Amino acid sequence: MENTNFIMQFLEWLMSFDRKAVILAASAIGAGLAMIAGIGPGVGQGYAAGKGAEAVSYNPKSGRQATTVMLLGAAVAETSGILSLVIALILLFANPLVNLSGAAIVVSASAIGAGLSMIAGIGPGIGQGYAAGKGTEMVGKRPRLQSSIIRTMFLGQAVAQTTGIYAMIIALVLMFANPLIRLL
Amino acid sequence: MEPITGRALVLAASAIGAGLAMIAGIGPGIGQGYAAGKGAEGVGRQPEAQGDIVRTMLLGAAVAETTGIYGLIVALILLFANPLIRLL
Amino acid sequence: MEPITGRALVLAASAIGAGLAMIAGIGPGIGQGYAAGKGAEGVGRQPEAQGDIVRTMLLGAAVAETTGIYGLIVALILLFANPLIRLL
Amino acid sequence: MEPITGRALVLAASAIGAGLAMIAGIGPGIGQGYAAGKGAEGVGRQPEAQGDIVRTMLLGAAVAETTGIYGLIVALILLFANPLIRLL
Amino acid sequence: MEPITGRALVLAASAIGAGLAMIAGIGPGIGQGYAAGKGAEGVGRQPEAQGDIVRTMLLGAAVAETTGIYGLIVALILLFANPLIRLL
Amino acid sequence: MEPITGRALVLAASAIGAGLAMIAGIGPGIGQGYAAGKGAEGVGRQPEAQGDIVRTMLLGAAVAETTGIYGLIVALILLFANPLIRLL
Amino acid sequence: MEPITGRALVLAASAIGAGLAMIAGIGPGIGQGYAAGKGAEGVGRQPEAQGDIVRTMLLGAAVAETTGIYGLIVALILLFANPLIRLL
Amino acid sequence: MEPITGRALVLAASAIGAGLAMIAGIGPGIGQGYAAGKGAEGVGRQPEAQGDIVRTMLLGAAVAETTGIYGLIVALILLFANPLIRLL
Amino acid sequence: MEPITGRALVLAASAIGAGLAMIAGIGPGIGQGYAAGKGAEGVGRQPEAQGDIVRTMLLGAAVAETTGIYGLIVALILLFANPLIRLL
Amino acid sequence: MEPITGRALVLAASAIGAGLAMIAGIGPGIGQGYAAGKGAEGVGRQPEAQGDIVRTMLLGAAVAETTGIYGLIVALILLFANPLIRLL
Ligand code: NA
Ligand code: NA
Ligand code: NA
Ligand code: NA
Ligand code: NA
Ligand code: NA
Ligand code: NA
Ligand code: NA
Ligand code: NA
Ligand code: NA
Repeated sequence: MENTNFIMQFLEWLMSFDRKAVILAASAIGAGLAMIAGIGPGVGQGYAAGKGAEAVSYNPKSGRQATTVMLLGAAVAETSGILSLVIALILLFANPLVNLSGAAIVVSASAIGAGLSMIAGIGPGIGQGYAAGKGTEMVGKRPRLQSSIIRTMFLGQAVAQTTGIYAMIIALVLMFANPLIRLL
Repeated sequence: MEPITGRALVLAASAIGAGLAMIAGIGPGIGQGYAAGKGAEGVGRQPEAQGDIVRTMLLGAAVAETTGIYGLIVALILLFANPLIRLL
Repeated sequence: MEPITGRALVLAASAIGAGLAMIAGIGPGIGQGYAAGKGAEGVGRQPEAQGDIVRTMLLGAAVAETTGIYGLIVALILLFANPLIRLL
Repeated sequence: MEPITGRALVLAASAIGAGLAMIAGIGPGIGQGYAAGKGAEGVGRQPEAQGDIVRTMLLGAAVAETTGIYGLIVALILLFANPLIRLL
Repeated sequence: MEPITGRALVLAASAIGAGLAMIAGIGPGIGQGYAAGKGAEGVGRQPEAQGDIVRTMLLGAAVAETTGIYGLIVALILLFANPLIRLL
Repeated sequence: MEPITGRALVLAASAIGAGLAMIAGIGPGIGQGYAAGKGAEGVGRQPEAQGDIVRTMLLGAAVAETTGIYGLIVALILLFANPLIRLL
Repeated sequence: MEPITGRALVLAASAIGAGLAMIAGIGPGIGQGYAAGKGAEGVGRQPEAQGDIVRTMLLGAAVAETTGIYGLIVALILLFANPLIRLL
Repeated sequence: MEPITGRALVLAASAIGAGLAMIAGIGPGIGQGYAAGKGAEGVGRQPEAQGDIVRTMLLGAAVAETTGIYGLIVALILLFANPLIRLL
Repeated sequence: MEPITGRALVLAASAIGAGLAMIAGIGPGIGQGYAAGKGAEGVGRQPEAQGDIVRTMLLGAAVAETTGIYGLIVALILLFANPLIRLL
Repeated sequence: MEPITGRALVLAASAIGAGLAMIAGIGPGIGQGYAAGKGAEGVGRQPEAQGDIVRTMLLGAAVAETTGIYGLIVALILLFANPLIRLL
């Protein structure tokens, strides 16, 4: 039966493939999407780096201390980049979806959805990096206040992480505890 | 060769919709991080006002969280209480 | 073998549309976070004006929330009161 | 057995178009949040000018809202007064 | 059994095109919000120049609105005066 | 029973292309809004230089408008003087 | 009954490619607007250097325009001198 | 009745790839515009250093142009010297 | 007439996934450029601290590079050591 | 009648992947432009340190270029040394 409907033609074409192939293809795209989160730490840590260089130029004496704060803050800002990398590597090397039963299209879309979700990590990456930079700047200026500055910085960074955590939870749910295939 | 059902199509789109909704999380992440930085700066400049500064920072950050939560809620609805498949 | 109906296609697209609409939440997240930072900075500098500062910050943040709410409303309409399937 | 019709395709695309239109809301969210921050800062510095500051902030924020409203209107047209299906 | 026609395809794409065009609204939203913040700051600092400040802010904001309007016009053309279906 | 023709496909893609081209408008919106804010700030600080400030702001904003106009022109070409369907 | 040809597919993709290329215009719009703001600020502060300021602003803006022009050229090539269909 | 060939599919994807590559142009546009603004500001403040300022601005802007040129080159390769169709 | 295999589908998606992963490179580019600007500024301020300033700038930039490297690694895995096709 | 082969699908996806990879170029463009602006500012303020400033600016900009180069390399691999088609 020739179908004149191009949507049905496309879906039938997609379903003409081995089910594993469709899921793995979607996983490749999902892994790529997840990596986009890396924009965040890149921007944020670069800001911290600039503030570090600035702090050293203003107060060469407290430069070492400021650089330490820069590295601490930047380490926190790395979180979303690492989380995204982990999700991508799971999709590539320990794909939990490929052996999942249920409609292939739902499982495939879950891989892409997981990747999309991780893009949220851009936010915490930029924000925490900004906080790192400001912490660095202030420790350079007032080294004696280091502990209260760092404590405020970490507290704020923790708050800024939440949406990245939400995104990871959604990605993990889609990959490991998919509620959609139960609805099929 | 398993055919695609309408139910499967809706659920597949729900998985992608859930992922898209989470992208909202970029905003609170950037904004709250800015607040964190300004808080750390303020505490360094006026250590005596630390309590007020941190409280204002957290209040403002709570406000900035909402749209990230909205995105999470829509994603959870799509995943766990999908109202669309009931309309099929 | 139940084929895909037009109804299923519209509901699937609604799931994606709902996800897209939530992306608007990036804006209020960034903007309100900026306001939080400026509020914390101001409270540190003029603790005596804390009330005015926080009130202005919250007023401005309420204004900045609206487009995030619009996105949420459109998403909820698509999910719970879908007007498109009635047009089929 | 109701197949996918042209009508269904247009309505499905309308759901996605409505979601896309809401993304405009990122702009007013960021911009008005910036205004909120500057307003809070100004009120802290010149409490005596609070009225003028807040009024200017709100006036400017109203101007910044327009493109978010345009997006909302286009989305509501697509959802509730779809002119495209009349052209089928 | 009515298949999807070319007309339906063009109209569906027009719905998505209209949604995409509205995304331009991000720009004026951010820019005008920046102007609002700077206006509020300026009015707080030089209340005596309020008239000039607000007038310049609004003039600049009007200029910044144009590309948002262009996007709206293209969306309205696609929705209400679609020139493409006449070319079919 | 009129199937989808190549002509319909090109016109549908043109609708999406027109929508994409309008996204360029984000840039001038942000940039000109920045100029508006700086202009308002400057006029508040140096009211005696208002003429020069506003003239420079508008000159710079005119330069910043061009890529938004390019996007509009490409969209209008796709909608009203589509050169692609002549190549079919 | 004219089916979709390869020629039509290439031309359809060219319409979308042309729209995508215009998105480059976001950059010059933001950058040149920043230059406009800095120029207006500078002219207000050093009116005696207006000539130098404006000339530097325009020179820098001309440099910032190039990638927007590249995008326009690629779009016009796709629309008016499509080299891809000759390869079919 | 000429069906869609693999050659046509590759050429269509090349049109979209060329459009995507041009999006890189956002970066140099923003960056060089920032340099233009800083250059104009600097020239207003230190007119005697105009030569050095402009030369540094242009040198830095040349460096910032490269990724926009890379995008243009990849687009031109896809359009005029497509290496992929030779692999078919 | 060789039909498209599942292997081909996975490899095609891998090409797109590799391209998407590279987009992460936007971040380090912006951030390291900011560090470069601040480093240059700092060196102008305290030329005698040049060594320390540049070392801090490079250390921070190295940290900012990592997510760009992650993206590159995922892309190279998809292109040269594709683990997905082994699962077929 | 040559149908679409798996080879053609992989090559088409490679064209799109190459275009996507170039988007990374946004980052270095913004970052290096920021460095250019800061360099020009610094040279205007401390002309005697011009050599150190420009050298630091260029060193930092070189570091900021890398992710743009990574994107270019991945694109060139996809276009000229496609490893995926060898896996078919
Ligand atoms: Na958060
Ligand atoms: Na909020
Ligand atoms: Na609002
Ligand atoms: Na507006
Ligand atoms: Na404008
Ligand atoms: Na321009
Ligand atoms: Na340029
Ligand atoms: Na460059
Ligand atoms: Na990093
Ligand atoms: Na780099």
